[in-house]
Amino acid sequence: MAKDIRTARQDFPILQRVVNDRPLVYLDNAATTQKPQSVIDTLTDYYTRYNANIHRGNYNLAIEATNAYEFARAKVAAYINAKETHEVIFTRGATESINLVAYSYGDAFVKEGDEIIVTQLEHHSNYVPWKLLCDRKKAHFKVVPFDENGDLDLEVYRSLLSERTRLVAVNHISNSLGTINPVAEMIKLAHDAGAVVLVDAAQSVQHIQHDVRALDADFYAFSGHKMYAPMGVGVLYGKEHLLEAMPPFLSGGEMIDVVSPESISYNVLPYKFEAGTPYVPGPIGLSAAIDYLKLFDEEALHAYEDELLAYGLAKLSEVPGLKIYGNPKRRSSILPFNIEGVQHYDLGILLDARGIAVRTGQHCTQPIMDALGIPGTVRASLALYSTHEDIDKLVEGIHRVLKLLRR
Amino acid sequence: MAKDIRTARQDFPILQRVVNDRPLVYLDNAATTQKPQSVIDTLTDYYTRYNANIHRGNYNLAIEATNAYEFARAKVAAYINAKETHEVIFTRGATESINLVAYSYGDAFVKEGDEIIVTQLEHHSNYVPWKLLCDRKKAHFKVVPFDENGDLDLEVYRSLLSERTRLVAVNHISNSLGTINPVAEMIKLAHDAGAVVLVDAAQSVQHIQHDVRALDADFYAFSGHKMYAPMGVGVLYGKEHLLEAMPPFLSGGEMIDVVSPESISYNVLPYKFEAGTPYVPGPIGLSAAIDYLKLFDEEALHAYEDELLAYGLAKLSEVPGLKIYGNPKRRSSILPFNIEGVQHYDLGILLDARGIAVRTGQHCTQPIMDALGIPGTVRASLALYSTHEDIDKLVEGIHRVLKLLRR
Amino acid sequence: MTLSARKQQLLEDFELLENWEEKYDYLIELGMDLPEMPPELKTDLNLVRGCQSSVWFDIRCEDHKIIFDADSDSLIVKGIVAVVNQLFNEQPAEDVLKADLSFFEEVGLWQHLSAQRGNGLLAMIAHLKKAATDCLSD
Amino acid sequence: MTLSARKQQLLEDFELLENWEEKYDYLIELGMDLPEMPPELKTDLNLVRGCQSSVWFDIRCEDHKIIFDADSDSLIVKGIVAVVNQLFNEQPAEDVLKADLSFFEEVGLWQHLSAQRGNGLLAMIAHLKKAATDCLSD
Ligand SMILES: Cc1ncc(COP(=O)(O)O)c(C=O)c1O
Ligand SMILES: Cc1ncc(COP(=O)(O)O)c(C=O)c1O
Repeated sequence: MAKDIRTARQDFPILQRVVNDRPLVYLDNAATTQKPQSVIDTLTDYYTRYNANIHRGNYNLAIEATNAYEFARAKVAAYINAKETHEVIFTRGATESINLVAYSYGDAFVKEGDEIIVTQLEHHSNYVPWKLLCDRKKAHFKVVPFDENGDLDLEVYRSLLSERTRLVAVNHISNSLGTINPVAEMIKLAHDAGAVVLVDAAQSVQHIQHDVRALDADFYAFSGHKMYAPMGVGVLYGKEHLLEAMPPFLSGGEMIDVVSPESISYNVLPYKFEAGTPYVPGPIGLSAAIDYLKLFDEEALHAYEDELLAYGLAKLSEVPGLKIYGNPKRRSSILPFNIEGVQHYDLGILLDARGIAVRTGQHCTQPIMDALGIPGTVRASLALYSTHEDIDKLVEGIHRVLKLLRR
Repeated sequence: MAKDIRTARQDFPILQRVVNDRPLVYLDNAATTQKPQSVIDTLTDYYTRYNANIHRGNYNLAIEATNAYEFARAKVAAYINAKETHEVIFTRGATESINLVAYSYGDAFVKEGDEIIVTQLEHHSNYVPWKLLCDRKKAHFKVVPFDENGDLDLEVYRSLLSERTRLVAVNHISNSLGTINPVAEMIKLAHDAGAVVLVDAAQSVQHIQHDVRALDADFYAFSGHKMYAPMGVGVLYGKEHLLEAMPPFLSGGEMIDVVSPESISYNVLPYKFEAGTPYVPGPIGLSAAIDYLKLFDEEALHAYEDELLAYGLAKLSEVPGLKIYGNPKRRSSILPFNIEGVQHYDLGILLDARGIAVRTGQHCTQPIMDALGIPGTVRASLALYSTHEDIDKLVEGIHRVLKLLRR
Repeated sequence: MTLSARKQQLLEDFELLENWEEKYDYLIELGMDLPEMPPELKTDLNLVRGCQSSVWFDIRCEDHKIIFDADSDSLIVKGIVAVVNQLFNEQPAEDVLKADLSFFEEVGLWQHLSAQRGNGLLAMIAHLKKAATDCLSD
Repeated sequence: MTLSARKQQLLEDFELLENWEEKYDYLIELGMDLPEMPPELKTDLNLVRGCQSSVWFDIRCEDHKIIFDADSDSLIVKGIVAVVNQLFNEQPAEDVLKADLSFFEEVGLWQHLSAQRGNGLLAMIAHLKKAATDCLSD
């Protein structure tokens, strides 16, 4: 039987913490999520029982570690419904995954005069690498704007696509506004134009659909630390034929087949892209996080998160002077707002003094803030262990803070 | 009072393990070291108490995590005697550190016709990135050979240096032969020729001198996992003026100052080179490993490791038909050998069946194996918790295995 | 008041504060007592980079002393500005340059405020030190 | 012997072995029973890449069957080669292609041997499957 979502909280030891004399209310889940005990235990178990350098070792510890690492790859591949296990490359996080594609695919296949399309909703990590690639290659950098609801302007997107479009980079969910972008549709349009698409799934893989084949994504990037897994591990999925055609990115141990001063040949996928000793327990911890997620019924989980978001939006709207940013067709887990006459930094700091952790600022999305004409927002963001009580405490906290600030 | 080295073993829980019905004898420390309980506890404590995304968060958890992360940077800077804390960049490991320099420094400052010098003693991670850089830039790739003792041929090195030499990449200790290379001298010669030097300290930072200013190293790269720290964290040290002059490598969150479709400006050092959410507990764990190392008197530690190596060399030499590779002027912690008529793989596998973990193969140093004209070696490598008993068990194991193989 | 007297006063005030809510409350009060900066001085040139809020410093150099007006649109940051003002305004440029930040440490603000990039404390101090250097080299 | 009889025999043999030392010992014995490959067949072309030891496979295709000689300079790897020989030699290419590797799993060798890159088990099987494909498409 599936696990009851209301029991999730007790699996996360950090949520028992007291901060500034009050129980922690953690609402910065879009920045990073907390880890269940089972994930923490997986790391301890690794270092206590079978820590070893993998792949090249022919002894027991190394075999156990290699098997766990490669089993984790298969687990991730299944989770995102990849066709082949070796289409899953382990990285440090979404940022490294995206850079890998921008350097390896980009430098090999993007030429002068080509076009790259990103959106105005991107995190810097899915914006800057493409801008720099365009600068290196004298390619054109095109940005799809969003409208007053925070939805992408698909008309503009359509008009930007052409046979010169080499690659489209788009997030599935905006970390700043929570917009769920119509990536399946965007991918279809891009493919019709002959372009490949990288989906930045950093905010979506843990909240909504995560099926790379249903999306028909060419590349798919995400971070473990935002999906209850350890920090320092991320994933790049790529279709086999694309990864095969790409030159290596980082080089060194592990990714090599033959080396001599004259010539170098490379190992097969996925090792070609995993140079150096990998962060072995990272993927193993990610696998444990996926196991944890699978304890729940996925539909029930999504329904719970959706209902909680709606509750949060409704409750916050009741606060006088509070403005919520965006009203997209579909939104996930993100509550971005400001309050009239109050600096977002002041609000965040004073909420923290009451044990409530939210994020304030630009959220690594300056293009969004520029479009909205604001210096930043307060952002509360939800995870599966978030509760109605968290929202109530946030709203109550805001009322108290406003009294302090409007003296 | 300094901690007694003979008590080290009990701090490493994995060393209590039983493998194939026998207590584990772990002699693959050059591949990765085991972790003391204090390092494991540091990770657990992080995830249980103050896991958060750093730098941008204005709440308590994020502040604790940021302080611990930046404190770790200061700890590492002090450990390697860097002048400035921001000269320490955190990476995944030595391989990423070296690639960062090869891409960022290399692509910006190496031109057609320039020369890069490496040595025949390098690990692939300090060989392939330079070879590929030379290929990208039409620069010349020069290799300093080693002699029959496994010492670098400094005459050849001198003759290769010229005003066309842009960079020299050399390891302080060879992971395959254990040679301690005269890097201080080599750096002086390189500087006289106007070249910068990258020292691959992956095998040295935990065993011998680790003072970047005494060496006058321009770049210095190493991995945490080989010095009792968690996997997945490494360091690139670079002199401030070099790092300042270098363009960023990976791009995305964290390393950005201002972003617009027209222009991008970068954050200051060290953040310029740390794109994306870092592996926060990695450096914190590395800091704990340095604390652990500092419990010992460093000279006593080195003396212990040297004596143990000498003991190992002597004991192994007594095995009939056993050949130890190299006889360098100074050697550290590495015992590379083969036995006449025995395949290295067979020896390694059968030792493992007796609970003894050694490495067999090329050790990511094909140029060394090619120079020696052998397909690979058996390699036993030592750490501070290694003991005379480990060596005795290895030698006894070899005798047993030989009986099995020479039936 | 001399610098040390000002410091002493601040130290005593902060010592009475029990938790972060009270400390921030006090910072806000300090900020409110700081006169507003004339809008014409809130120029891009005077803007200190590296804060989530806007912070302006208009700095002059007189007799090798650092003299400034400062302001912020954040109440808490304006409180930090007020502390910086009490510590450094009208001080010899040399002292500003040498200033270790032990004061912030003593009142328990340093670790907390310096780890938050949002408040710009580090940026403000870097800004002042740069002005002090310029002042000395004039 | 039929393939299933061969499998059965091997399974029974391995079942008697208590630990890794005994399993390797048995593999070595199996390897020793395998005839040596004529040196002229140990060509670069017949060398299987991806092993720490040298492994040679000389494969022919007859009547849509896969027929091979194989050898290795490692005694243990030669034992693995012997198992592969017992399972796949003179088998229809179709069967070789379809072969799941459950046999190795059943005798408890799979996880252990496949994680070691050094023995080339994965490379050998990939090599055989490629030959089987070629054999069928001829
Ligand atoms: C001398 C040397 N350099 C570089 C490396 C690469 O280190 P890592 O695999 O941790 O990136 C190693 C370790 O394998 C090494 O021994
Ligand atoms: C939408 C989006 N893309 C990319 C990233 C970058 O992820 P990371 O910092 O883990 O590399 C983030 C998270 O900060 C994000 O929210």
